[in-house]
Amino acid sequence: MEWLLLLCVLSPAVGCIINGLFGRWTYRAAGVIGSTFLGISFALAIPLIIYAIQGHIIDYDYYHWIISGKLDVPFGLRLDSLSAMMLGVVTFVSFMIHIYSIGYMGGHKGYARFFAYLNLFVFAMLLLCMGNNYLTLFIGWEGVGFCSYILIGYYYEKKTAADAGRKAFVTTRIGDVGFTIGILFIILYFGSVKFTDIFPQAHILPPMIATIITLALFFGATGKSAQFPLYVWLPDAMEGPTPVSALIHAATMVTAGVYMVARSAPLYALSPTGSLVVASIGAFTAFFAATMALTHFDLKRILAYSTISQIGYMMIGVGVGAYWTGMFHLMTHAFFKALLFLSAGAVMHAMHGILDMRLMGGLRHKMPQTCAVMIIASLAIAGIPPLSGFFSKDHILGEALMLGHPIIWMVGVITAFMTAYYMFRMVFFTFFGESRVPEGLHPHEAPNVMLVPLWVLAVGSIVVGAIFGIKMHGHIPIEHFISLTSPVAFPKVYEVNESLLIIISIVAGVLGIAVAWLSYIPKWAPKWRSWFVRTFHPLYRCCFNLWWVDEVYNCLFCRPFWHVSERFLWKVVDDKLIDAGVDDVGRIAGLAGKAVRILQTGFINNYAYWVSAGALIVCGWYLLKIM
Amino acid sequence: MTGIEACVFAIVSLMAIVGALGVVFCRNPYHSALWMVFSFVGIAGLFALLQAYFLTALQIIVYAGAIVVMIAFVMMTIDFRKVRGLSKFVPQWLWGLIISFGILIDLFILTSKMKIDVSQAGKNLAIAGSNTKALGMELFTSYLFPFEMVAVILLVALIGVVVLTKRGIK
Amino acid sequence: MQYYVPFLMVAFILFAVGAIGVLVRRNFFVVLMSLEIMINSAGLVFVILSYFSGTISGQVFFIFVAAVAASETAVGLAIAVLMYRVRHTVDVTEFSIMKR
Amino acid sequence: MNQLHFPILSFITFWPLLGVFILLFINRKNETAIRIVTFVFMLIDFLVSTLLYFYFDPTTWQPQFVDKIPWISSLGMNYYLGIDGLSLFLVILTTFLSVVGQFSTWSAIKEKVKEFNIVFLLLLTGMLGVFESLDAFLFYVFWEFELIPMYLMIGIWGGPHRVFATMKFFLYTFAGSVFMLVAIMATYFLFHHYTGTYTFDMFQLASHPLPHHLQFWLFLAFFLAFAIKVPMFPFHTWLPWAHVEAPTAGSVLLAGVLLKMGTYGFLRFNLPMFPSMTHALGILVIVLAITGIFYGAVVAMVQPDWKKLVAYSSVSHLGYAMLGMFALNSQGMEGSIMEMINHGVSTGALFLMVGILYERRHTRLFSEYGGIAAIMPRYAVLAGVVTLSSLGLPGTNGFISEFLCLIGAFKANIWYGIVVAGGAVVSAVYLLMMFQKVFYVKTRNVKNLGLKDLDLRETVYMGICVLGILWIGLYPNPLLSRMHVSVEHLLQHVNSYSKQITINVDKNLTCNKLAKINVISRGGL
Repeated sequence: MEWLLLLCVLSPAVGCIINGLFGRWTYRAAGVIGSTFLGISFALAIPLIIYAIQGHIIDYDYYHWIISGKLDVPFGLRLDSLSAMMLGVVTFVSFMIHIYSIGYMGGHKGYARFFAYLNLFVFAMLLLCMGNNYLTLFIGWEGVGFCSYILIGYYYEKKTAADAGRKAFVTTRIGDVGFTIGILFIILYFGSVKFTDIFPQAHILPPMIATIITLALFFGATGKSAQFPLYVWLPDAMEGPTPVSALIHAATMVTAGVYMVARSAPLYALSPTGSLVVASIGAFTAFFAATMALTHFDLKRILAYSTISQIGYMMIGVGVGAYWTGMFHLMTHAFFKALLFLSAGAVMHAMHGILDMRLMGGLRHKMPQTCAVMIIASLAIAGIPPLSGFFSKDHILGEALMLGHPIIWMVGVITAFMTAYYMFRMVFFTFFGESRVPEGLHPHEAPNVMLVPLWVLAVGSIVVGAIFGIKMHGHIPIEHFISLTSPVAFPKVYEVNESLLIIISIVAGVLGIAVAWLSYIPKWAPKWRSWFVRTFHPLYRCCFNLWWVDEVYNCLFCRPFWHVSERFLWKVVDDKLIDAGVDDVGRIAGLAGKAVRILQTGFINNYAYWVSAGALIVCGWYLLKIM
Repeated sequence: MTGIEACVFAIVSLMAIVGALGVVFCRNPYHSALWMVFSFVGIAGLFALLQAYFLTALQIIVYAGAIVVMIAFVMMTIDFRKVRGLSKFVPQWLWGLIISFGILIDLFILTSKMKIDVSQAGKNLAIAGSNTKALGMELFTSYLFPFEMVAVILLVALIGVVVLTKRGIK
Repeated sequence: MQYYVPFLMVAFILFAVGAIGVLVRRNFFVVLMSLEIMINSAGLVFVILSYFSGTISGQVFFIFVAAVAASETAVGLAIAVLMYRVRHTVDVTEFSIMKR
Repeated sequence: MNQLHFPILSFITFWPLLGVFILLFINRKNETAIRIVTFVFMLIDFLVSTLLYFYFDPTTWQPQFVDKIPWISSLGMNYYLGIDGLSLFLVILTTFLSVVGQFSTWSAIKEKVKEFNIVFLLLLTGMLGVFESLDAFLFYVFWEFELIPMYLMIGIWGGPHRVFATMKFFLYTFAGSVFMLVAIMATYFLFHHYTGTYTFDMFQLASHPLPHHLQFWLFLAFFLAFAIKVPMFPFHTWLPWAHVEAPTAGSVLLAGVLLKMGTYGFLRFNLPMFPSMTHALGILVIVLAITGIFYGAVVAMVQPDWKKLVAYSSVSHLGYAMLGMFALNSQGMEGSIMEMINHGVSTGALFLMVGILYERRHTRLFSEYGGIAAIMPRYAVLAGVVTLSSLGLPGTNGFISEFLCLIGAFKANIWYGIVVAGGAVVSAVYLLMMFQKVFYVKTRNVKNLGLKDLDLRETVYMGICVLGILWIGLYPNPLLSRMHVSVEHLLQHVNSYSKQITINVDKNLTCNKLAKINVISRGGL
């Protein structure tokens, strides 16, 4: 079984090598090759997941990666319920997106390169999910970051794309500093990085250290999962091709932070403070990102902010201690958000790269199928039963309340309302109303190779929640499954009537959709929209300008950092102080030489005088010594 | 030192010193060259007193004969007036005198402090009555390598002189 | 007074006289000759000490000294000729191209 | 101990000299033959040196493959070559980078080919000698010997300011090594003063460290010599000059090997011979190292010149090596040695990358480039991997060493680790900016459009570097396992002297007296 697991993880890497090295020759077939290896991976994942569902665990060290002193880091993989779920989600969604990309990327320059990168990404992602120790996880963690970098910068001839890629990498790297420090503390206290060594004896940690470790690890997660202080890279990451946004910046990579927190559940369980910080940051991010999504006109950026917001929900789930809810939302979100991005991609494809919603409208006639799946996905994310988003979001909010965090619950509900609003604002803006498409553009439905994955994902978005989230035989399947690995950490505080909670979230969702409908569909909608904007002008401006976070970061960190480095450290400290100091030492030697040079008259008889005077002095000195 | 030896010593040393003074203080460089021969003959006499008979011959043949002649020849290739006109001393001549006398005094004091074991004086300088043989034995056994090196030095000097004086060599 | 002292005195006086010649004369040839005298006086010391210590090595060294002196003179004369060609003088105070 | 019963180290060291001899008989017009002969000689040298790897006994810290011949036995000098876990890989790295470096000069060096290759071979001998000699005096001889070919290489085949650069390089490093010579001599005489034997044997000198008040100045003298060579933070300014002006192969060896001599010197002299001062002054070194990590990185970030950027990045990387070393625990120390190796491979490869483009365009300014990825895709991919390894992405070699150094520093003091962990961000910033400026964005310069992608030769040597990067990144254990015992022995040795002082101390022996002993002993010589 362990070799099956290895094969499953390595299969995308093989695809990457083939496409990467022989891309010149595989040119047209690159997409098929890439998808095939992903398909193999997915096919191999099925028996593995079944194996895990049966309650088995695989934990196997393939070889010793680093042995230094007493530290022994193996290269090992682990299959348990948590990673099995990730395995399923990652291989399935990536498989779908690979197929979609065959159509979407067709005819693009560097077709093979794209699939090589994409396969590499999946390989890194699987390594992240399946690693049986923190360092193997870290390889994947950084690996996906790197793949994200090259894929965002895929259109590297555009400066914005290149900049966005770099911004993403550097920002996540800032988070990784925290992650690294967390790992260092773990090594210091446990002398190992293997999960099986750490978690059983996690209780030896002093609470203070547990809090530090959890916060440090979570700081890593804020970078990778685009949470509050470090989320700024994700909207810019939309410069990448749409399948990349769907795969990396919606379905898989950005949720790595959630997975990591859930994986570290035994540590988080030791630190209520750390967990509370996770949940609070999650709630704040969920709300904050939603406000930014409210007013945007860029199709993909709205989805990006919505992703940040949804990951905020997952963070609430794992932060309050109900790890299964976060993971559940991760799974459903992977489906509907990938679907959203892919259908946005289809729109973009049809519109020849235009993403501004003000230039769309009325597209439902031109591309009915895309419109349909988009509405399905939007309903799912808005939390309308019986679609998948409803179950997962409801569980998160319910658990948050029951585990004693009413404020977070409240924020969550408000955010759910906003989510429903901005999603349907987007849908109405794009697909309904009058056509504002510029002259000369003829939007058309996407080809079948793109539509099939859309429909598969749409079915997933509809049924996944119901399959895993409805109570059967006295327990919720996903709760049972995930809790095998990461059980709920904290005891229940409140007993709440669950049906009341369900009604509240449905009302929030429906209300959001209704407000969106009122704002965009009726004839008088523009009038009341402009009244609204005028009345709440400051608030609107804040939202529209994204709270100036990028600008603040720029002024506070980036530019001072650059200027101090260039103007002060390089030009002053290095050139004027250190180097000039060194040169001055040389100059002093030169001056001394000049002083001595006066003696060098150039007349040979003068030299003869000096020689004889020297002889005299030496003789005299010797005489003095023997006297 | 017997009386006759002392007498000879006085004469030859006087020759050497007077010759040297003549070299240094004569206005005409040709006269200097002649005084030099005089001085070298005196030194050769000193060698004879010191039982270095081979070196006596060497001194007279090589120095008084060859080297002085060489210097004189070279001087003859050069404009006579220019060579003769340089009878003045250098401007710092006083310093030269002071330094030289200083060295002289230094060396005198050194001599007075020196103690040499003279028990072997005058011995081992000849094999079977031949100083030349003794010198030859020493030179070609213990000092063979330095001797060859000296030969190389002479060769180098030879080449150097040719290179320096030949016109038009790049 | 040891009776080797007069010999050494003579050698040293020759040395000093030679040094005076080297230091005060302007004629390059006279300087060379004075140098010869200095070298010869040094060789003389070798011979003197060879006699009084009863080892023949000193005389061997005189031969070396003589050889070196000969080559030195030869090179010195060559330089003199060269200088004369370049500067048309053999005045040592004129030879100052080492420093412009 | 010599398990091969064959003077393999002497062979490796002096084999290039045979190459020099043979080159003398080849007509200078026949440049291809000269290149091939040199290459073959270097390749054989490298292949023979890999034997060291296979026959190395990882279970002992004793010097192996020893070659010991009395040299000036009355002074305790020996011709004493040998390697242990600390130097094994540096030797192999040296031969490896020489092969690669020479291979890269086939098209880059067009003038004075014969002289260049002779100088290159001489340099190889010098560098190998430094890493192999276990006799302090022999070490010094090789240390100085290696300067001369490098001086010539920069001074003759360098860029427009090569004379200034080469003088600066030479005088700067030479100033340091003068201190080292004095310190070696002082150690030698003081060792005799305390133990009664005259020896230059490094292991013997280390076996009885001097009293700690004497160690102070000696430690500082060695520190100065090695810190200049490394170069550590305030002594680094010769490096950008030398790198910028040196020809590509010169830069490769300068960064890849010559800088390692500094760090290696710390391992061989400062740590084992002056353990008390290592503990007492370690904080100084660590502070300088950490400063260097950040300073090198941020200054690299703003450089307009590609080679200067890489030069400053060396300052940053070697800061990690010094930090790990002075953390004085096994992770740090092994990380430090790994960092030396990895920096050699990655930065060497980076310089090769710069060289490839420089050869085509004759400029290194970023403003001249842009959009190269589209024009030279193969080059871009290889350069990408090298860049990643330089920024320490897990899976490449850079990560292994940086992370081990980090663990070491963290174990030594939590705050070191926390501060240095931030270095990863800055290195990502400058390396990605470098990559972007050269490879991304549309090319603005028409001259870039016609550039040819890598030819077979260039692909081969870059590919080999990249394979090395990935191999060390994914399976570093063969390297680490050969270091363990030596590292543990060194650490045990150093740490056993942390508090107590073993030799009974002559309390009156002050620094003045130290000088006096020196004078008297020299009179005795």
